[in-house]
Amino acid sequence: MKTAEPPSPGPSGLIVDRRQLLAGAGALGLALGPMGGLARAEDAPKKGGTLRMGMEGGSASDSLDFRTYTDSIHISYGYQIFNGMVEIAQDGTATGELLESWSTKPGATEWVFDVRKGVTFHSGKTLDADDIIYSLNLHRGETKSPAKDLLSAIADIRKLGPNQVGITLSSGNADLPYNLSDYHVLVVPNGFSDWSKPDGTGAYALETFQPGVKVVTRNTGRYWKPNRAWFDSIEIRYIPDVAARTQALISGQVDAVNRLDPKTVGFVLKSPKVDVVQSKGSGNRFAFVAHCDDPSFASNDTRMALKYGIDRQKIVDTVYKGYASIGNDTLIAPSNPYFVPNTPPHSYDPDRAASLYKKAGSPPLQLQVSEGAFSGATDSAVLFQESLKKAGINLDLKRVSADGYWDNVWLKAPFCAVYWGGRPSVDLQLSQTFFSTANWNDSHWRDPGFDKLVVAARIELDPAKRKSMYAEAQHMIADTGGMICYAVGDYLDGYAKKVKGVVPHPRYDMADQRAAEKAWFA
Amino acid sequence: MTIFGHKAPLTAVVGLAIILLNLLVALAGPYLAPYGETQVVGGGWDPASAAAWFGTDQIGRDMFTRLVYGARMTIGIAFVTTILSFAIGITLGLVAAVAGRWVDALISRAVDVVLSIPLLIWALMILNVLGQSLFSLVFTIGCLDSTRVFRLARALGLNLVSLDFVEVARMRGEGLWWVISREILPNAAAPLMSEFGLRFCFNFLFIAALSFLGLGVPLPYADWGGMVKDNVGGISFGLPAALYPAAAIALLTVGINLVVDWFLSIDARPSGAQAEM
Amino acid sequence: MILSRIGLGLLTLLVVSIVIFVLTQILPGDTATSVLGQNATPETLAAFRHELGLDRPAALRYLAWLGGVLHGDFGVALTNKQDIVEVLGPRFRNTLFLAGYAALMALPLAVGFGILAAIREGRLTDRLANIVALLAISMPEFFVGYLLILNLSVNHEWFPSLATVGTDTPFGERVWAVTLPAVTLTFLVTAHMLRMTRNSVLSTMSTAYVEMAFLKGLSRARVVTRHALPNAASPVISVIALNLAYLVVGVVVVENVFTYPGVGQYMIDAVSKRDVPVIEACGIVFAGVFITLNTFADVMAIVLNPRLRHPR
Amino acid sequence: MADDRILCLEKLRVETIAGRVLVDDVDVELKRGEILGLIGESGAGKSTIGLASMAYARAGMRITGGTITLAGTELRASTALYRRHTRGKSIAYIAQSAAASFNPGMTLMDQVCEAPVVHGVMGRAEAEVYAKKLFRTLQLPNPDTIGDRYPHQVSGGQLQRVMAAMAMSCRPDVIVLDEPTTALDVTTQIEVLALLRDLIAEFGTAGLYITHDLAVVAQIAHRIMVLRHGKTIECGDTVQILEHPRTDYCRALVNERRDAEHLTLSVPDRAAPPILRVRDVTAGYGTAAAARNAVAVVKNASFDLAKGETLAIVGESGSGKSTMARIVTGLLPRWSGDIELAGKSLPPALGRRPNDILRRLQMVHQMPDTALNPRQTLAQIIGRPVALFFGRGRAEVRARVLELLRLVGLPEEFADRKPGQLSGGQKQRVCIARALAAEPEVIICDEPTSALDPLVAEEVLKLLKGLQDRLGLAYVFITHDLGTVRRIAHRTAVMLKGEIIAQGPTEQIFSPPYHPYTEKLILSVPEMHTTWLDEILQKRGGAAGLVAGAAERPAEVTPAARAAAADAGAVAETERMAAREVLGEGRGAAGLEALQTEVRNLKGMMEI
Repeated sequence: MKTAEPPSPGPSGLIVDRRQLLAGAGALGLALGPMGGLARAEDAPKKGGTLRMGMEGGSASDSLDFRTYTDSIHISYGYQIFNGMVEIAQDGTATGELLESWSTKPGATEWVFDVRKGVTFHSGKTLDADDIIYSLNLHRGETKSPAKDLLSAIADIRKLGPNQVGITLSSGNADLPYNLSDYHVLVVPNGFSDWSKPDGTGAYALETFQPGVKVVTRNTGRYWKPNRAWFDSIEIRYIPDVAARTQALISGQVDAVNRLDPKTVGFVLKSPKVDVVQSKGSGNRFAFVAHCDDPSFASNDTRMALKYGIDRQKIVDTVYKGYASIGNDTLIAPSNPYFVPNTPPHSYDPDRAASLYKKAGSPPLQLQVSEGAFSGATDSAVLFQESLKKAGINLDLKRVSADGYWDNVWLKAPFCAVYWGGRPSVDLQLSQTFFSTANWNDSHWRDPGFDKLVVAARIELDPAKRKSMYAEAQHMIADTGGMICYAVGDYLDGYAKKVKGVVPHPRYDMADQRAAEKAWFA
Repeated sequence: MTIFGHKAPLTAVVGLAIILLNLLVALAGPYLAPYGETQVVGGGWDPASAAAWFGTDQIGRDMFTRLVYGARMTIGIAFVTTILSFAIGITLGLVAAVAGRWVDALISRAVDVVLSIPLLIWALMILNVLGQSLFSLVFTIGCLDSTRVFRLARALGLNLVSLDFVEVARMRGEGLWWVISREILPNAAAPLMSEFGLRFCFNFLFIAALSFLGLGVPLPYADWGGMVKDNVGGISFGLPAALYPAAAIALLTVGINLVVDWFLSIDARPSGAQAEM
Repeated sequence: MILSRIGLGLLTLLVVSIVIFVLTQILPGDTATSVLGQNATPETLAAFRHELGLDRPAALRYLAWLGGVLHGDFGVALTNKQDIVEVLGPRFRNTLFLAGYAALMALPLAVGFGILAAIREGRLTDRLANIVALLAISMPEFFVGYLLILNLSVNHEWFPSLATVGTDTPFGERVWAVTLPAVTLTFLVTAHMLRMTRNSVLSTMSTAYVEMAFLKGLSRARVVTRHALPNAASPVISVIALNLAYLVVGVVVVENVFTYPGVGQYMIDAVSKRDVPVIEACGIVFAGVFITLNTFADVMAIVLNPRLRHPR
Repeated sequence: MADDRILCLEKLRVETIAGRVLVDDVDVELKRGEILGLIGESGAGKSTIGLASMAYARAGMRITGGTITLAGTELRASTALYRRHTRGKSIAYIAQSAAASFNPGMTLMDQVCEAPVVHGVMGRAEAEVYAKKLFRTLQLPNPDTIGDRYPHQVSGGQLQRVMAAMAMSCRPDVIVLDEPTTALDVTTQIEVLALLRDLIAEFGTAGLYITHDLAVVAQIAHRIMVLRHGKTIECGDTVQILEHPRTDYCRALVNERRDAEHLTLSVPDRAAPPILRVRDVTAGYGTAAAARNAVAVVKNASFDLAKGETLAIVGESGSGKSTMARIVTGLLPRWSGDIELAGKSLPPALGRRPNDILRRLQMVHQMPDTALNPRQTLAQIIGRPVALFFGRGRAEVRARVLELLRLVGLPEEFADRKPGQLSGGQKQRVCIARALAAEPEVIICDEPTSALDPLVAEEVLKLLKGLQDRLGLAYVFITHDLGTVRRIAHRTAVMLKGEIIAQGPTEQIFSPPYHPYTEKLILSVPEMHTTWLDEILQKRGGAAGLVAGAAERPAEVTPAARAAAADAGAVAETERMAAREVLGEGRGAAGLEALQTEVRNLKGMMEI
């Protein structure tokens, strides 16, 4: 049996991508990018200190059960206490974590995973196949786990040996390792159930858990990963208010913060004590999504009118102060090698928008938006409305409550704001959102041809072929879909200068939410 | 010096001037504003310039224009909500005072229930149930605020009810409504009017607080509270944008209250502290 | 009489709990949907609801909850199974601490200047106090907060902008950390109490016995302190009670700005997660404080009234 | 010889801040040990002068001219500190309403000793001893302990005496007495009057005695000064003023009481069944249910009232006579007993009574100021009952209003004025007109004249009498003024502590054999000659009995206060009662003031 080539981003594509990023970064004069990162990586890491992180993305109702994770803080403490099965490397490839290595056969339905040896839980138990199987099963069958969908293709899990697991898929998927890299898919010992006393293989063990206030973990001192986990302890403070968070960083009350406000990041940079790390074009995808089966948006002309009628550049410049990349209406990030930059037609063109809109019979348009969808949503919407005005299109804005936005508006309102987080693989990114049958097909866009195409690409192991297939898929979405993904935000982390070893990561901010184990104090 | 008779002191004159100015701006808004309410004229938080006197807001709309339109929206909403809250509060309050112990106890307890939970949280819940719109916003604030008015109205009522002319009316067999509307209300007018001024101000502060939870007036209209919220992020970096709407609110509040104080002191006897000795 | 008061209070609490429960039921969405949020799928929802017991009829759930409370058990949070009392306890202490701190600053200011303003009615002092007070209340609380942060925490790093305190925070540090929010609250409530003190002192100043005191040749200070003030107390107290209640109940925004772990933010989070037991618990706590303070004020009013204190 | 002039006001001028002249170039001269009576109607400026003599002007007033020389020092020219030290020390003040002039929150002793201690006249201990001595001299019950009580715990008469003690606590040279007995019942008035006189004599203090009652001042003053509209009308020694008044105004004042014209009463028809029957009525504050903690204020009262008849109910404050009125009108539901109007039994509670009954039974209140809605015009006030009971059209109502105005002797153009623009007497006429508008058969008059100046009261009285003759009205006439009763009442009922202790034709009640209490009442009515007080005191055989009598007076506060203690909800009721009480004390605007205060307080309350 032969090991599968790392399917997604080939090295070449990656470097090109990085160069782009570097250029962009240089222009913005930020300390970031691999250069910045590597340069910093060179001065030797040393142990010690408490990393105080001020973060948004959690609340008083947070739980340690990784099946309830939804937001940054959860992911962060998740990766401190537990380990995933697969880790996404700096270059975006899937590399082994607790599953050390894997292999599959053509068709990508039969998989064999080797469980890493010599890893012990905080409780002292040694990791084996049963723990992996138990942990996987937490997301299968009758479960509340959001990862259920990711693993739905798994037909059967077998223990091949004390340190080997076999998995059979109902339908082939070359990206299975990427699915297993999902932040919900963490590992607990076999039979574990008391979530108030989490037992993981992570670098840090839980000390204090006060959701909505702070989470403190302490270094176990016996972490299995080499050159990781430098801090004695980690303290996450919940600071939901962005202004407060920024102040806390500048005035040195915390060492690291996430989600800086693009509007003020320029000022933060002026502070001598602070570095800003920007993950270019790999952040959240910001979109307005229309139901293709709603009378107002039934005609593709309307949808195209909206796509031409939105001044993406203006939004990126004013709302995100340039800390975002223009989106291509699919959800593929520009940092992704499979990203197909927009063909010119999708740039702002009021006249064309106007004519298309008339052609469509000028249906009434109402956009429901809330700051609860994502920060900058309302401002973007206002600018959207303005740019449509220039095309003589009248868009009615309805501000809805941030509270319960995802229950009451998203997937229900015919036209509303939505953000999509990055997915580890293009396949997930496309299939979870645009599959005719996907639960989260929030544009109600259904195209059998597209479905077929994606399924085919899923088992296609030749990168080149795969790339062209995904390109076609993206064009389908961009030209007929109901999603107006106008921008992909940059992740903006702030660090005290003394924090070293934090490099932008293609997946999540704060070094893929693993800053706790990756970074160190100079 | 005290204000005796209806002679307005300097403070009251200033107050009136401020109010008139605001009303003028609110009414003549579109003619005063150099740009459209939602028109984007520059980048976010551009500094003040000849083109934009107060600079621009977080997404590059002219701050001065927003302020002018904001006056209309803010004062408008605050006015309507206050009217509503007074309509409800006064009715309940006076009924409670006149109709006697049981009704009184009932309403008062109910009001206690409302008051004992943070207003913001009521607003949060109610607005979620009603869904967000100008109407529901006005309705919610109006109802919540009426509990405050209720307390005053009731207390005034209790005092007036004991006066002989009210007794006479009751002895005449006048209905509840007559006693309230003809005998009591006219005599409670002064304090209620002055209270009106206060609640008026608190209402647009409340709207500001709401915008902190992402609730507030519909987009893309300007309201001062919302504007403070939208631009407050810049404050920490010495960006003045949020100061303008905040100042506008403060100015109007002070103005109204100066007049209110004068209004009250007109029929209030000067206190013993004023005696010559 | 005190007893009947307590009875009424308990009744109010019960009603509050019912109202809250009904509201949470009317609210769109439930704990399952709000926790899973964007990740919700029909199956996962069903599973989660079953786990939370949300599939039982509402009335049953309420009665079950009420039963628990009557046995002093506020239950656990739906979202993270944490024991509500354990979480609420420290947060409530924080809220009280902040309120107390603010009150400690606000009360002397308000009463002191209120009296001063009353004595010097219509003079500069009076007007100044009045205007300043008005300015203070006319600014949105979060605005005041940010201004303070800008000046006292960014420009000069005298106080921290973060008021995150834990159970383990030593007292001194705690005071230092909570200063800014406390000052912000002081801004909010002082004005109101000040005007109240002034007004009610003034109204006693126009009574016959104060005139008599003057005619006995007493100094202004003595007249105010010995004759006017004691009789002006009870309305002032009721307003103070109202404000203290506000300091406890109405500080959600300030907690948010200074990321202070109080009950308000906890309740907001709970509402957005539809975590009914938590919402109920917070509601009860708030209502309890409110009712206690009001009752206290009423009792004081009666105690301070010599007619009732010394019956013939 | 300037030295024996202790107080001297020259060309005194007091104005309101608005500029209205209250006291117009008045000269007052007071020798050591002399008592000067200041007489005049309300608004004559007598109190203002009294205060001005302490160089004190109430808020909203200013002393704009003249000199105030006390013991040789001109006060207006001297420093504020000096003025302060003269007050209470060398010139003291006794106010009209003792109840209102004592700090409700301090014990009497604290308040009495305050001045001497502050002025350094004596130490606290010494001051207390002295105070007790004064209490004894003033014949206060248990003088050694009364100082530890609070104002509301002692009766009005006693309070007034404590205030006298307070005034004397520094042995001042001059004492200003501002209507010191007006708020008191006739019986109490005598004691206080006598004591004050002796006290002043004993200390050789000079006194400025301010009152509207010539008869009272006649007993105590060496000289009398008559004031009107802030000007001196006449000034002379007491006998001269009483015997040979020079000006018409004085003459009128003197005669008003002495030989008022006799009113011949119309004859009520006793043949017909009584229009109003009251049988064994008992009631008090707090509902019958709560009766255990509320004391009955009226007990088993019974009386009949024939058509066209006037029944006077007399008694001292607290005797329950006003409460009687409230029971009949249904404002205060009776606990037991029965009330019939024209043979039909009346439901206890107001709410249950049919309109027709409400119409036939009207009431005229004591305080016209509070009985009229200040925001309505007379046309509205008087027109409303017409419209309500007879549902006439606008024009008819208007016509009727004018007719009624004429009937009560007011010019038609008043129709569109508001009460604020009327004098006290005119207001009372409006109240009567309003009552008449309902074309009632019985009118209950609760002290309709006691808040009015003597001459005005006389007019109103004649009006009522005239109306009865013309319209055959029946009056229940509640008053404490026996003089009035004698003249207009067919029959009289005497109340004491809530019970009717004597009842019958007026002449019979007022001729021997008297009920002892009745006799005491009768003897207490001051008469217009300087020796009256002494004669009475002799008749009474010493003051001791009087004091005892005063001590046992019941008080109306108790039930309400108890009720309040029993149930918080009743606190409101207590307040209402308190307000009534104040009104009862004859401080007209009190109710509105209380409101004003409340407003000031509550205004703040809302600011969250």
